[in-house]
Amino acid sequence: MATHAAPGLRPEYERQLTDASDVGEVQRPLSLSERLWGSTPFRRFVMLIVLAVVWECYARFLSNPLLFPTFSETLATFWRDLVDGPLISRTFTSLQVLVLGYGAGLALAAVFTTLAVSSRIGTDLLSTLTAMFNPLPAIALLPLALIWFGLGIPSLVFVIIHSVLWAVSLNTHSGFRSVPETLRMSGRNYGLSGIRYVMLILIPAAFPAILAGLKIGWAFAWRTLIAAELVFGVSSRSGGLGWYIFEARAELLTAQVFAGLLTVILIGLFVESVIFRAIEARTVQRWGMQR
Amino acid sequence: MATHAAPGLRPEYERQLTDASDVGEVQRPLSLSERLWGSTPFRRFVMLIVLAVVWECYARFLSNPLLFPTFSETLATFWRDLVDGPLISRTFTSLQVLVLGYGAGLALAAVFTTLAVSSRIGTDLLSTLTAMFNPLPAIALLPLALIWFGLGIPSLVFVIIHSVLWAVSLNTHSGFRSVPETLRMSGRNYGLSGIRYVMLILIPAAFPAILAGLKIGWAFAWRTLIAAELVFGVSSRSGGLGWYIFEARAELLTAQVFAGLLTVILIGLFVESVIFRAIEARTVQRWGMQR
Amino acid sequence: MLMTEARTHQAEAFQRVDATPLPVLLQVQGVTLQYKTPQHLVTATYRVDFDVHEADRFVILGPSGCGKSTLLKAVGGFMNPVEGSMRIRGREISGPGPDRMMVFQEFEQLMPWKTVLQNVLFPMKVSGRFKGADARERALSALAKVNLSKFADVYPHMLSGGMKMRVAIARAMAMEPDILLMDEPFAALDALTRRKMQEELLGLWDQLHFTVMFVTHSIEEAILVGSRILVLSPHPGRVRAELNSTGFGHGSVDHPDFGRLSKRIHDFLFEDELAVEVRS
Amino acid sequence: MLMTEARTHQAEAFQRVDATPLPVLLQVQGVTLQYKTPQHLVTATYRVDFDVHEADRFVILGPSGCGKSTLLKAVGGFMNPVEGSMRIRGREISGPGPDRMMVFQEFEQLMPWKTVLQNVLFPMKVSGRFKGADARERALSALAKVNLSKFADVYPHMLSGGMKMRVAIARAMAMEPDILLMDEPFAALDALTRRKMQEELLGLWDQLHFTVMFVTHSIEEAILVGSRILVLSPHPGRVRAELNSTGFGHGSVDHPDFGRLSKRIHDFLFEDELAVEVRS
Amino acid sequence: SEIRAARQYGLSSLPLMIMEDQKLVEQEAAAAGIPDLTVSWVQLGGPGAMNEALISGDLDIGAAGAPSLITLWDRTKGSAMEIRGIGSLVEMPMELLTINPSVKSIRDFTEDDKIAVTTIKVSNQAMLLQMAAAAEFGEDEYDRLDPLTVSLPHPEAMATLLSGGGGVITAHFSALPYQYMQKKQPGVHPVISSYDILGGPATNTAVFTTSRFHDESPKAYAAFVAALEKAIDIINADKRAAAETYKRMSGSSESVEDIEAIISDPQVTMSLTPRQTMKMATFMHKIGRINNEPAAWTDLFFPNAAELPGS
Ligand SMILES: Nc1ncnc2c1ncn2[C@@H]1O[C@H](COP(=O)(O)OP(=O)(O)OP(=O)(O)O)[C@@H](O)[C@H]1O
Ligand SMILES: Nc1ncnc2c1ncn2[C@@H]1O[C@H](COP(=O)(O)OP(=O)(O)OP(=O)(O)O)[C@@H](O)[C@H]1O
Ligand SMILES: [Mg+2]
Ligand SMILES: [Mg+2]
Repeated sequence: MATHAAPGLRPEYERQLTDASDVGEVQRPLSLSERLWGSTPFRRFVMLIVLAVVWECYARFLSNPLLFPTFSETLATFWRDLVDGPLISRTFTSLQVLVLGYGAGLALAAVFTTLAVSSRIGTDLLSTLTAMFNPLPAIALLPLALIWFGLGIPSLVFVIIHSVLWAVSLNTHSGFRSVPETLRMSGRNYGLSGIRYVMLILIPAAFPAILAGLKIGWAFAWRTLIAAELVFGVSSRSGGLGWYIFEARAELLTAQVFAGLLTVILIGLFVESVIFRAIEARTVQRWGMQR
Repeated sequence: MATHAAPGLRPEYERQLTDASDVGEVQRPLSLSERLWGSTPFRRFVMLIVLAVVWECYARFLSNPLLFPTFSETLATFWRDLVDGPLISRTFTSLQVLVLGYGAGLALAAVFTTLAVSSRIGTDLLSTLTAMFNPLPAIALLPLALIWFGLGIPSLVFVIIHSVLWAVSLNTHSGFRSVPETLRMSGRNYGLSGIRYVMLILIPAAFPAILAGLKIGWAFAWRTLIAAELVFGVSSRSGGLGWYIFEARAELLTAQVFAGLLTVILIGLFVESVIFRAIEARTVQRWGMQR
Repeated sequence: MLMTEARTHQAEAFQRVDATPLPVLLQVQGVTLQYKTPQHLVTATYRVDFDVHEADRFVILGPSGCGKSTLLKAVGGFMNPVEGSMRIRGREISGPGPDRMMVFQEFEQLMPWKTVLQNVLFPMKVSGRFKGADARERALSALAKVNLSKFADVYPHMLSGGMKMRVAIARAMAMEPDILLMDEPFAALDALTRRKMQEELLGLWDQLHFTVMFVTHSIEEAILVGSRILVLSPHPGRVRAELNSTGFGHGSVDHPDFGRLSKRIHDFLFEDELAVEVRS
Repeated sequence: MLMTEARTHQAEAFQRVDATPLPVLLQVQGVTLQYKTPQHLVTATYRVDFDVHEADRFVILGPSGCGKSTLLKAVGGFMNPVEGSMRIRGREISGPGPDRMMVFQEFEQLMPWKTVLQNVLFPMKVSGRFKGADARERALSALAKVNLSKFADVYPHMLSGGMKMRVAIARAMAMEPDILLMDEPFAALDALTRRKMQEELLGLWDQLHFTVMFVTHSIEEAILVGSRILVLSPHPGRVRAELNSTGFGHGSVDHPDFGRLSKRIHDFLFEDELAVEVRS
Repeated sequence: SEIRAARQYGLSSLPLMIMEDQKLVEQEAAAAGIPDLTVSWVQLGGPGAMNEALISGDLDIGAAGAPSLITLWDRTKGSAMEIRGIGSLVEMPMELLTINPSVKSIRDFTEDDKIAVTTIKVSNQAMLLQMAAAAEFGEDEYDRLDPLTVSLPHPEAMATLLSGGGGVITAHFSALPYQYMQKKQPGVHPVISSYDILGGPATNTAVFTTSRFHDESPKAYAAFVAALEKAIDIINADKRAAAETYKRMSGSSESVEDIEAIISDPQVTMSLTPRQTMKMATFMHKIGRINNEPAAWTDLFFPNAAELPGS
């Protein structure tokens, strides 16, 4: 056998414990810029400013206001239509339909995914239906929508459901299937099954995936709504943001078109940075399920 | 102290080990119906038959072929246009554009999410841009598409990217953020960082979420393509499935419209049950990350 | 104090070694458990049979990968044997239920979306076994026993490995199930905490005489905690021996009986290894 | 055979207790580690300092939740101290790297998308330390040492808890890092396997004299594996004592020195408890 | 009872807007003895859903371009839902405009030109271009210009043309009110107009319904026709007031003067009389877009229109 060295010996020692019962937060000082840069709202704000400046500059460079107005012009139009124009009431109309369709879509997605995790035939049904219907554009649903609901809001809700349902179901089901086996077993150990098992174990455990699905569903509900308002019609006095944009387009009021889109963008930012952000902070981040 | 009983004693025993080195699969016999029912393709097949029968019956009940043709009529039209009609070339045109847009969307999503996990400003950028642009309908991109690409395939690809990019990025990023801390630390322990860290650790670890995103992106790429072919893209020389459907619709050839939609459905089923299913079987299922 | 109580228990148990066995609670006969994956077929245990009587502290001992966890999962109702039968009180086990509370080997058995206290409360509430203030009180006292009262309101991701296991143990014990299934529950605990938990378990057993199936890989722990020890062979797990171990406590570690039993078990477990050593 | 080798090592080590210490590899000074969450602030360790010399087998011992894992993570470069400094070879630790291979306490440290063999190969390849056939050979031999050759081609989800830990150990050891950081690596292993792994580790150390930091909660294991033992206080972890333990092997468990050291450590750890017992 | 009627966006729906605004149908119905008749008006962005809604029976009355009516009639001929016209709504010219100075007639278009139409092949404009090509190059060559066409909605097409085409298009088959603005721009000149192609003023938009509605609710039908006539009279009597109504109801940003100028254009006529519809139908049959050839233009309309001096 080869010779080998043992680590050298050094004196042993013993210490009395210092009291550490009231250690507060130990802070290293941060510079102002570090502190500012550490704040998400600030970083977002800077980013939005940068985007607005880029828009303004690019639009000025193009100088084709009929196709691409400047940011300032858009903002002015937005403000005008917000204060004494139809923007608020139009947005409100759209939001109502949207929330209705979104809510119904989520409810249906819940039913579908519960079926899918409860039985093998349910799984097959969900994956088959999703594969079949998800790629179909809204116009494909037109005939059925007309037969079942006629023109108007119910049909709008129907196509919004179509755009929300599959995306949310897909993500939710994929999230369910990724729940770690040990956690599943814990849940079933307590005698949970069926709907309670889904509600109390699977949904919270798959919440990051569900949240991503909710975000995607929300965005696609908007997209669909704006396009579908034109196809499915609105009763002639009311009309949502889709009509607002369509009318402005028809009259070549490009700044107004962009004001409509800006509204969509602002709502998107609000929903993301207030609603979804708050949900995330209270759930997945607090639970340590997502960084 | 209260008195208490100890469990009663019973004789100890010791056994010689039986040889178990060549235990094969121990099978309980299954009845034929159990075996059939256990096969996913069979269950799917039954389900498709049922759906087709429901379609046929409902259409006959409605008996309004201009609005909702029967399944048999649709199938006949489908076959006719497949064998000596334009269906194959139309489908091929659409598929080309689709694959191009989907691929480009995925590539961009990869860039975005890599940025997003590499830096805090990247995270903000991704979440802000997604919140802003994801809800915008394709027509909102029309002006920019016209300016940048004119009409035709590049514009189509552009809107398909728009429908794929955000959905896939959202899901991928959410998946990345859900990767367990221990796994992350293992990866970084080997000195991985930046793009290698993303490729070698995050992407496989978040694969279930990414797959769900890919499925959603694929479906929405189809939807967008079919709707967008009318608005952008078609010069009368070429024209894909979207155009095939629209033309038939404008001419009130409803069976042909449904034949077009049937094509979309069949492609969707194929992609789901052959391509995505194979990917799942080789990845997340094999790895035990998803049941 | 609990420690003294545990010692008394051991002393009394010594006097009662001649007690007649209680009725059989769990009957496992010729059970083969297999995992099937598209590429592999793994036989975890092969034709295992044993009886667990009521109020047994039944320990399963065997080398890593021999199928201990699998066996426990099958008793828990999470796996069906491909051969043989498992009956609890005469009824075939058909699925999981709160009469058989499990402590799993993995740390991630806590619900990340519930605080430590909520985690302990959760099974009591959903199974309807305990409600309202009663449940809360039980949960708090269970947490106190595992020394985690301070952490009642934090989320599991903020706990260390050992603390997570302690929560899982508190949760299972608070339920007072017919049979408690514990898969290496104390493996992640330091010597002191581990000893306290062992005494806690025995103390609780003294009060309630519940049945417990306990997987461990420490021979000492097996003898201390168990009243009956099942020794399994290496993979695939087969029964090698079943031994009695009533009447040992922390005080009797130095007792010659303890040493003798320990040596016997040691030999069962290490026999292959010893053979190799002799040969080499 | 390895076992005999390990015993020889212990014998020789006894003769060399007077060797001069090797240079300091890792210097930890006044390190406070904290977790900040929006609701809570947890101080894991408070002003800890110690030195790890080259070729030390440095054991960290302390009650559950006292911050052992946190300390190891900080050395691994995954956490920054809020106070104090940690230097490796004089350089401040700034991030993780393959010079410090970690074995984590959690089972899920294996990459589920790689087979057992690929998992072992992975760090060798991505760090560029070993390549091609050489890497493969090393990986296979590491797997043989942890007795998992048969399982080289299965995916981690098909392994038992103990087997997962063994893969993680094989992976880390095969890398032959400057310093090996092991967080309760043997806790999930049965007595036999555990003993084999301990001997394996010591055998490897005999050949390579790498430095290892080892968290354990078994006093026996600490004395067997360690050359120097750091005893931490309960939460928040502070240094209680640092002791030598060179020269013990499995053969010396009955040695009076072993018993004496064991008793000393026991007293450090249990002092609060003892106080309580005396009072009650 | 209730009549469900749809209209599209734009000036061509002006008579229908007047009817809605002044509740003319309700008044006529009350006069005819059905006091509880109400009309619910739906606004649509395009003709697509209108066709299907009519066929599904969800809609009673629709309004779209003459070719749409002809197609609908052809497809539903003989069924309970057979669709025929009630009458014309407006006549207005549509002009093919270009910014390519070398194009004087459609013969001058080359491979490098791109002509924007709302939808290639199927839209009103696309068909007019085919008719023009048939006249210019011969019957069999009707689709000679098709390869040059691209689909682009009017607003974008106008914007693109006004900003120099951007390499996207060089010509646009336009419509009112876009062509008004476009023609004001220097460099934009007309090539041909729909009136040239069809040989005189022609129906641009027609109103139509199903024979089921016509047969089952004759009184409501009559009330609707009477109200339509009245609306047209109202417009023709006071164009300024009509323009004001339009501005108020559509929320349009154009000035009342501009609107009035358009509806006062001598080429723009509000009238129930269908014109040049037979020519279109014959052409559509010839190129195979419809299977049935109407024997006379009156086949396309209900009897009330047959009394008018149509064509
Ligand atoms: N992610 C976290 N967020 C907040 N607090 C944490 C987190 N991880 C650990 N802690 C807290 O830090 C302290 C030390 O945890 P650590 O994991 O280092 O303990 P440990 O000594 O390894 O214990 P064990 O032996 O049980 O594994 C504990 O009190 C724990 O509650
Ligand atoms: N999900 C699975 N799929 C396939 N094989 C599995 C699975 N889980 C466990 N096995 C195999 O079954 C055997 C027994 O595993 P089990 O987890 O029961 O071991 P164990 O006795 O609990 O070991 P440990 O003490 O290491 O936890 C092992 O050989 C393992 O490889
Ligand atoms: Mg196990
Ligand atoms: Mg730890």
